Amino acid sequence: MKIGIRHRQGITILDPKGKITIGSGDIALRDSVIEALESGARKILINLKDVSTIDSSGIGELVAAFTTVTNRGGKLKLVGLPPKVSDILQITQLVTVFEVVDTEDEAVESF
Amino acid sequence: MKIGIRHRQGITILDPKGKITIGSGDIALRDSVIEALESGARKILINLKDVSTIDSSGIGELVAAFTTVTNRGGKLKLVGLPPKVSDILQITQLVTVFEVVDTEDEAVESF
Amino acid sequence: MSSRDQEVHLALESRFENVELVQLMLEESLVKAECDEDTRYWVGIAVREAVANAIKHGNRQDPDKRVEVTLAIVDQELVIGVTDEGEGFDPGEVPDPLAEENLLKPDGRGIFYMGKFMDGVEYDFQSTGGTKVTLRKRIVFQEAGEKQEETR
Amino acid sequence: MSSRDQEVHLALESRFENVELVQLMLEESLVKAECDEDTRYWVGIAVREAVANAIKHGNRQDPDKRVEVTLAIVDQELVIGVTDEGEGFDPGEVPDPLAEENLLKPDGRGIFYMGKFMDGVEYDFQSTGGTKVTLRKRIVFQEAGEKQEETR
Ligand SMILES: Nc1ncnc2c1ncn2[C@@H]1O[C@H](COP(=O)(O)OP(=O)(O)O)[C@@H](O)[C@H]1O
Ligand SMILES: Nc1ncnc2c1ncn2[C@@H]1O[C@H](COP(=O)(O)OP(=O)(O)O)[C@@H](O)[C@H]1O
Repeated sequence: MKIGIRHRQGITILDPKGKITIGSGDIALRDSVIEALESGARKILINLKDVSTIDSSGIGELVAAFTTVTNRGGKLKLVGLPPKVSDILQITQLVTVFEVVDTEDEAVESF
Repeated sequence: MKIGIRHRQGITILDPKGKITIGSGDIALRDSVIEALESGARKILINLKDVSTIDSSGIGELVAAFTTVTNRGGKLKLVGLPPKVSDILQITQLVTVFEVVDTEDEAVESF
Repeated sequence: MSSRDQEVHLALESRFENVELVQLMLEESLVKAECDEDTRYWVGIAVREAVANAIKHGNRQDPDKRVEVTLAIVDQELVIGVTDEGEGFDPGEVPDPLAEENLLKPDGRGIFYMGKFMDGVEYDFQSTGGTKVTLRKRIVFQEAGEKQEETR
Repeated sequence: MSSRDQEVHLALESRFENVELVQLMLEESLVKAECDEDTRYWVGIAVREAVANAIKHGNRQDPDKRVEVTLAIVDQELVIGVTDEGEGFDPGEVPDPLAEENLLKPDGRGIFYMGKFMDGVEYDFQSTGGTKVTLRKRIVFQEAGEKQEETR
């Protein structure tokens, strides 16, 4: 798994690609969220559009990222959910926890 | 495995695609050679350019095709050998048996 | 026995990369069985969870312990068995991941996903130690007509 | 034990489609071991021949008989074992496919290919019947530099 990092109007955007699954991708996601926080980012947007598969470990990392960012006074939002990733968040009732936005533009305005 | 059939200046050209391997492709190749012979073809060219893998069963089918076509007074030639298919014919010293030509044009002229 | 029936056994080392191997075999078997894409996807997630649990909680990533996977398609039912050499656990004690107080926990969703995506999830504990989980799913075969539907 | 070491066991029904499964696992394992593409290709052919022989000559496609495949990478050597439940044969009696009189025979090239593409091919016959063939190949790992070379 590769995670790209972009910056846009004060927002740090993470672009994970491929699988966020146990042993590959889950740790990478955690690391890049921590890195972003340490370099001072407080508005973090994860764009999931290129994520093909996410398992419970990957979901767990999203939840952990949410908690960490919130605890540090930041905000974490999700955008670009592929239908199956959206389904899997829905099933575990995490759509209520995460702030999920429809487009990057919307995210940029809403932070 | 799929085998296309074309006709060009009195020559029947077979275009197998994919794997000619045991249980898939080997029988298909045999069938299309027999079919070509039965519909009167005597100049048969097999273009192997889209064949990714050939195993000993596939090689066996090529040899059987060669024998059958020759026995019925026809000619069988091969063209478009990918490097690895060429290697595998070479290793079993079958390049001496088959007439292998470099291009379809050359084949058309040489029949 | 229908021509779609299949059975495959796998014995794997306790490493997370091997989740990919199982997924690969499963995908190949389900494609061969003409199972539709959505089912393949969700069953794939459930099987990932089962194998990941066997490696992580069962064998605790001990390279000397094996995970055994049996993959069978019999009479249109997919049956997957995943066995580890761990110490077992009490499935009745596993907390509900949908409970308010668990919603923000980073783990505890694997078995829940298995239950959601499969028709049946059954735990057996061997007398010699070790956990076996059996996942079941009726397979919807794609008919020629349905396939066309999809590509429309 | 290097991090490239791996071991996988497979038990398969005697159907030719399962040659593809073995090939798939092999490819996955060799890619993970960073084996170069040419080696992967030729080892793939050799393993196909071994599994095909086990299904065809060993188990005679009897669906109740299994083919067992062990795939291990240890100290940069790939070792593949293919075991069937057949009656065995005498490898010394297998005719040379390069002999003039055999050149136009449609079969008899499988074991020859195995020998060409692998470093070692060894037959063992179990006392209970059944043939085990062990294929060995030293693996050339691709280094980062070589990979760049390839994409140039
Ligand atoms: N194969 C297993 N062996 C031992 N314990 C297991 C096994 N599978 C699951 N468990 C136990 O059940 C709990 C819940 O598993 P699961 O729902 O998959 O969530 P998670 O793996 O994220 O903890 C695990 O934390 C573990 O204690
Ligand atoms: N696993 C096996 N069990 C029994 N006989 C075998 C086995 N493998 C090979 N043989 C015998 O060795 C012969 C040569 O095998 P091979 O070189 O692979 O060519 P082919 O399979 O085309 O005949 C076979 O025809 C068969 O008689």
